[in-house]
Amino acid sequence: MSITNLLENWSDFRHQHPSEDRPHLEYKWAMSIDLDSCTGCNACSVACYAENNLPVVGKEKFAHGHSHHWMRIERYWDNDGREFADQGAQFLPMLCQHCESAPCETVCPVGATNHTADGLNSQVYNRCVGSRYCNANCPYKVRYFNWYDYPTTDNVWPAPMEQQLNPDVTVRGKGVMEKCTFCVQRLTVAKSDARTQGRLVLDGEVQTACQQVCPTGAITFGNLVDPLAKVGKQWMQQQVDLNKDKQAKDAAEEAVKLRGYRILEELRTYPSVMYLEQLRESDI
Amino acid sequence: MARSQDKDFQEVSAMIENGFNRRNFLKVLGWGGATVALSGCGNTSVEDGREFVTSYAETADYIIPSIGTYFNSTCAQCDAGCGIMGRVREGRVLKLEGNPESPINNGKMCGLGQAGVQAHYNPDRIREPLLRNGDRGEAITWEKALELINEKVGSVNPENVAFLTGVVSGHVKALLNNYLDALGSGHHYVYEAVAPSVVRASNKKAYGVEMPRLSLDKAKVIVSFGADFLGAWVSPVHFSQQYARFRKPDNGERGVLVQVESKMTLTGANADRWLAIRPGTEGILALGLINSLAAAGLPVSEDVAAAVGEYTSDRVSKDTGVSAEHIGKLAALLKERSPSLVIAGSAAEGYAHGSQNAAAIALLNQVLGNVGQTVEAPSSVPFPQMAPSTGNSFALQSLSDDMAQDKVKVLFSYGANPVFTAPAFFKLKENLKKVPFKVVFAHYMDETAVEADLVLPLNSALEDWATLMPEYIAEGAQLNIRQPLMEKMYPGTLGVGDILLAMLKQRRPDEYNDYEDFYSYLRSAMVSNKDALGGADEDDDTFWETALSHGVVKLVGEPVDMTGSMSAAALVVPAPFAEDATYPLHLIPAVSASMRDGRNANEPWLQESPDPLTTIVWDSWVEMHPKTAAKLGIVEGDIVEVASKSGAIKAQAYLFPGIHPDVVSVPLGYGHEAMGRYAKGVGANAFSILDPVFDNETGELAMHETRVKVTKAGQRVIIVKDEGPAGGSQMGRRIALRIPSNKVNLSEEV
Amino acid sequence: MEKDIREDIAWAQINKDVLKSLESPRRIYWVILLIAIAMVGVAVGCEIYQYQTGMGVANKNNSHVWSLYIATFIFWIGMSHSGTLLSAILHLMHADWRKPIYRFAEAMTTFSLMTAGLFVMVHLGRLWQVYYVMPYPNERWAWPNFQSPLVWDMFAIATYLSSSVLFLYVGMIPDLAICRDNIHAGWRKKLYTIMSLGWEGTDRQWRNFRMTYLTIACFLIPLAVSVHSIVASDFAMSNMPGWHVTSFPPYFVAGALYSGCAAIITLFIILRYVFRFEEYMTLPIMKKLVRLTFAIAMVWTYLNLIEFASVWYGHDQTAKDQLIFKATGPYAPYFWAMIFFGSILPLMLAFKRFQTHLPILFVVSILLNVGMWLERWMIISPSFAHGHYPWAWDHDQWPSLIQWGMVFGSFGWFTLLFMVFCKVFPSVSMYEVKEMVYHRTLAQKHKPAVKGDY
Amino acid sequence: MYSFLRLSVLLVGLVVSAGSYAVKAAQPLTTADDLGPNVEQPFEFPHDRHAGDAADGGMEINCMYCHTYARRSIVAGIPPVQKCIGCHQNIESVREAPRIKKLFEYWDAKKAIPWKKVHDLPDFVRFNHERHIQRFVFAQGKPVQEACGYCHGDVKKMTVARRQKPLSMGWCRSCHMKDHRIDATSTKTSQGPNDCWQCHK
Repeated sequence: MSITNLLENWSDFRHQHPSEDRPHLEYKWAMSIDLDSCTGCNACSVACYAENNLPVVGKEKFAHGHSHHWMRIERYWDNDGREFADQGAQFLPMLCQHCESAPCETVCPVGATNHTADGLNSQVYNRCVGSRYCNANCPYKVRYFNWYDYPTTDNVWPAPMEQQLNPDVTVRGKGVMEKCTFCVQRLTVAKSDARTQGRLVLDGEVQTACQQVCPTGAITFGNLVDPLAKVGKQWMQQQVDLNKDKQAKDAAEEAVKLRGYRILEELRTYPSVMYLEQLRESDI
Repeated sequence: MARSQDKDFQEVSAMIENGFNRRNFLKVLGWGGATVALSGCGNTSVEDGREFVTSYAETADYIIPSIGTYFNSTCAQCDAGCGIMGRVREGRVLKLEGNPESPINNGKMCGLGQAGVQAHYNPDRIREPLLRNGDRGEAITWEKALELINEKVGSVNPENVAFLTGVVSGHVKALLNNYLDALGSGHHYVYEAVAPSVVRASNKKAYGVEMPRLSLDKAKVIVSFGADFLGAWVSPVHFSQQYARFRKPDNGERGVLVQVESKMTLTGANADRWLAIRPGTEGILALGLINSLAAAGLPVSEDVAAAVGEYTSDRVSKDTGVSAEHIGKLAALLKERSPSLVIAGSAAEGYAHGSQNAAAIALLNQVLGNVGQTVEAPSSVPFPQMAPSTGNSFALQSLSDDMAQDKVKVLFSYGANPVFTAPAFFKLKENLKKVPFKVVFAHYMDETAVEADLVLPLNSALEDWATLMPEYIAEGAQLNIRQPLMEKMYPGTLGVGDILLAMLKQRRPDEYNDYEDFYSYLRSAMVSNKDALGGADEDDDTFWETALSHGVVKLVGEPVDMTGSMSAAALVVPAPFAEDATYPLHLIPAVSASMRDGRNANEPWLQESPDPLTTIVWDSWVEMHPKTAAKLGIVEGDIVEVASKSGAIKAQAYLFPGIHPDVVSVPLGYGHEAMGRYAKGVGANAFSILDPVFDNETGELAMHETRVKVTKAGQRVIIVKDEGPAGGSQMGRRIALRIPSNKVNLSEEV
Repeated sequence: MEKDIREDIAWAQINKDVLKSLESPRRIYWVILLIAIAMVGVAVGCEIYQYQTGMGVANKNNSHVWSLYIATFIFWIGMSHSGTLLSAILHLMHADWRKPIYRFAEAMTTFSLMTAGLFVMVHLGRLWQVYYVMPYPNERWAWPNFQSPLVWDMFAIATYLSSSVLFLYVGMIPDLAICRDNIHAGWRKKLYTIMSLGWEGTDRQWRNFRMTYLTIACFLIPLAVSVHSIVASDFAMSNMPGWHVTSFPPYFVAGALYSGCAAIITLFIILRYVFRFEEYMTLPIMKKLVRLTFAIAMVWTYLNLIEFASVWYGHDQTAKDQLIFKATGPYAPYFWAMIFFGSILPLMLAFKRFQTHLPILFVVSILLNVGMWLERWMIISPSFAHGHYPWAWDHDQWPSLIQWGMVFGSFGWFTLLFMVFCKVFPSVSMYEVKEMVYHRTLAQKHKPAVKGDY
Repeated sequence: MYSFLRLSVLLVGLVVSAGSYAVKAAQPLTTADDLGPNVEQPFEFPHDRHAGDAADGGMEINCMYCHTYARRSIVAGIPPVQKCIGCHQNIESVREAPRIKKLFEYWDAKKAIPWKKVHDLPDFVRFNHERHIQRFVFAQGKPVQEACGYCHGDVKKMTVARRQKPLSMGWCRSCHMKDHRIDATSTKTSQGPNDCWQCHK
């Protein structure tokens, strides 16, 4: 393409965030995770391995921090000083937050990670050159790098295991960055079918792998633009605004009885994942 | 996804209309000209004429290349019997989802179930029958194998033929029983390494049924004595869904979960209050609660009042280590919020006085009036001959004794891996040597298969035909169907049903010869009973195909009556354990959600999915309380030796605020010496060091009764875990937040 | 006052001395050359292994994705600044003492840039796709992301490299002509003939030459500053705690000049010995050089303190935690080593007795650069080890031998290029040294000789 | 003496020419017929006989009669042997032709014919036939052969299909950046999507 073309479409090469500047028209995929329902059972994580062709790196590489769990369950204790963690643990499913103003996007030298019109934070494997700047700039550290060539030299899918691989998802070779995609392969199918039928994707029509498997239904996923979508209602009810880095309710004098929050919001990343605080009974 | 599901269901029903034969279907879906290519970043340009197009000789309308078709079956990863839905594309299973029509899991699944595909595609599966030749197996044909079995079985007294199996149900069980009848041998030992068998017994006593329905969602308070119902207990996926409703009911009154145990389980980690109790004193606490409830004015019968009279909260608190304050709070909570639910789990039952513990806890349920409210009668099973025969460790013990006395000449083993799961004191390996002919039905060359004389390779659960009945009946009774989701990977494997059928043909040719294979047997068996199976007004094909496409047949049975025969007077709970100078600590063998008894250890996803509480992967560990560790001068990563009277294992130490200081805990399922590349040599086998202590009523192995001493073995390693150097701390950053439940109004939430 | 160089050297003598350096250096030269080649061999081996196996062998991980490569990259970029300082800035300031030594300083600039460039490559996970970073019209219709500081880096370094090569070359033309005229046969003759572009030393040529040289010099100075500012913005633009500090660009530039000067001292001493340049690289010059270094060292220290202070008194608790972690955590020894080598050690240079004591200066100057290298490493590794997200912290990540091998080799690579250069081209600017002598002799005529002049 | 001048002129010339060439080279190759390799197939299927114009002795069969998945799946697919036989068992005239013989051999053996892919995109690309067919044939009402032909070239004039278009990313985008009428009648237009994830998986 010619230089003039580049100049004409200059604004396309710049990300305009958050979506206030350039609202999402048809879709804005978002998620909410209820930490009070989450039991930390790891089902979502394994489902992600199954759906997205994540390599099992083995003990030694795991020890070097080369693990590939796009959906990782973090476990926190807050028994400050007490002998036992007698209010249990705090489990936190951490995945790519698909920030509306993603720090990773602006720094990628080759534009391998971009914001889609649906408000996803896309990662194009075959464009990635592996500078790892995106990971350096990701406050959540949810980007995972292919430190070795897992499909071939590392042979993490010894025959016939490779037959389980999902044909809709690229198997990543060495030297590329990868991360949670909100199961974009499922979204694409749903969208294309809806388009064929001349409508938009309905709420509940498409599920991410983690959402689908979650035994307690802690994960809600859907289209924030769709007024009927449960996820949208949740965000609304919890008064969490996608485009704010400080929510009005937090500024309010008396504590509002709401438990929706976004992690490291103050960094102005405008995440698309809302968490609902874990609850603990005060009478016992 | 949901959409293509519908689409595929339409197509499946289309398939039903033209009475499409299942095995044709498999052939159609079969490889055809399709080649499975590893798509990667390698091929970066347009390359023509290298790969093949997916092409078929014949096909069905509902098969569209690149669009997944979904077929229902039943999970085989544990015995809960969840319904699964396999995504099939270009002739291969890609992923398992939950079957929305199964009342057990309603479309949900656990990580363990997800890994089912790795059991199916596992590179270490056995591919043809192996006959022992010296210390190695040589491949033989099925004809030869079956002939050998026929001859061996024929040559011995039927009394000396024994079957050792895991839980069996459905038509496989029927065939098995028929075979035993045909032989005239009654020796069917059903063995479960990890099972709530003591609780079953005491439930039988207290409620008249082994497995009552527990309605977590109806309870306002749940007090669980070490029942890990969210992780590994009975039917975790079902309970997890109920748990979600229990936590967030429509009226917004969030249920309260109190977990009482000595080692924190996944369920404990989700409790509002986790009470570290001195091991074995669960019963005492239960009685203490009854006492303080009575004191608080809850009406209790005379004998009960008498039985619990001496359990004042001071004494109970002294015995159990649970503070009087918490006992008071808990009693108050139970009194004001009804109905509640009290569950006795493996932690309570795992002692010599496990039955008493369980009984005391059951009594608490009765006193609270939960029976009939949250502890409900399950539906009866119309076909008792297909109802699951549940197992226990007592069975293995008696088998082991029989073998020791040369009472067993031919042994069949299926669905169990006793050589791995039996404690060392069983001397199972030695006793097995006394059995002249051992036949093992196996997927892998596991520890038991290695000992066998003849190894029969089984189909994976995704290639196999079967019907199953879950032990825990969620709603109405149901018959789960297991059907192949794709062509067999290896021609050399057979389904257990086919093998049994073949063996039956040897015994009762006239009855069984007209069944070509297990499929045809199953089909005719089902179709002939279709009236009872709710297909009265359908023709055979429709009924059959409908059943297959749903993956589960709902049965009509009326609730059984729950009349307990338990007297509080007879109830005695012993005083807490005395100190033991040489073996000061209690060993709790932990059952983890993904490893269970170790049967799935060769599935890499499970090895790499971190243990929820410790986040450790690819190894076993010794959990201990920081205080204990400090006393022994142990720090995280020290390799420690855990020694009991019956043996010792070495593992890495992990310091953990969720365990009683008198207790160390080692997860089960690790430490395989065989089985496959992912399981072998990973961690240590905690089964092996269990002490020979048994429940004094049921004779079950008392899993939690082992006393151990822990000593540093010298080296120190860096534990391989997901948790970083910050440990479980958030370093004051707002990451995972928690607030008191009275601060929010759940009823307003979406 | 003492002179920078003796002024009674005949011009012919100057030619002779310098040209000698092209023929017969001391034997030590060859030893150095061999060692350098061996070191490069190590690096090449490491790179091949890493290329085949994947970045994993460098032992970085998912929360700690950068390490020595980037640190050393910054180090070499920094190195390159001193050349510009001496040849361009001091040129504009008419600081004559620079004349005998600016040539090799410039060569240093060029070669350290070449070394730095390699590290960008080595760092990439998919080296074979590196051309994606360059904006050229392609069949993919895809452009690099012009927002990314890495792309700016690419531009900045490319520009800086090309212009400093040009500067070096243009500055050499008259000398190349001299070489051409004094060598009678062989490939060198051809080389110099071509490269001297038919220089005849006519007035017109001198006028054009002066003008060109001056222009490039003026062009080069802002460039040099911008380059390291851009490198600094790789960090300042990121949201890593402790990185997004506005003082980073000047801080980086100061650090660059600092390490550069230190490196010049080192090479000064080596060349002086290896090529017998005692006559030209004299102690008075060294004294000035050392004082300059000292001044810059103090500037750097100041900026360093500013950075710490702004974090310490700022509101960014995360950044503060990280500073504490640097000073107390597993990286503390290196952190304090950096403070010592970078800020305490240079105080020695304030003392006259050390300013001309070559052996000590040699050691010190190397230690200063060790300090500066540590500084770069302390910017990278501790930050990654202790970022925003505690769960992903990673305190015991340690660079693998592969990384160390690559860093080690880079010094060999630099030395190799540099030594070859000095053997092939005059590393002392003959015509400018002549000017020095010339000025002096003019001065003689007009004013009576001051006592102690000779 | 003017060597400086000469040199600079030379350099400038080089740069300019190189640059202009690059720009030219990067223009989309929509029209270029850079034929892909001849792909060896089990037997030569004559597209021209089946799909060609009646004038040239073709039967003008609709592409989607055989490549039936194109409108409902991301792949166009190859018909099962079943389908070929469906017609050919009633066509006696060519029954003995070698290719038809071969066809029936496969059929009798109930074996799938191992056709090779002729348009094989890289593994990380997700081209969706359904969307394009729905958009251009059903919505915009383009003739099928034109719609398919845009990427597959003039198949109805080939025997064994052979790649004619570059199928490079720039080539795809050259079309995605054009304005296409959203249906047969209206003048409203829309462009192809520009998200990486529309085509990259």
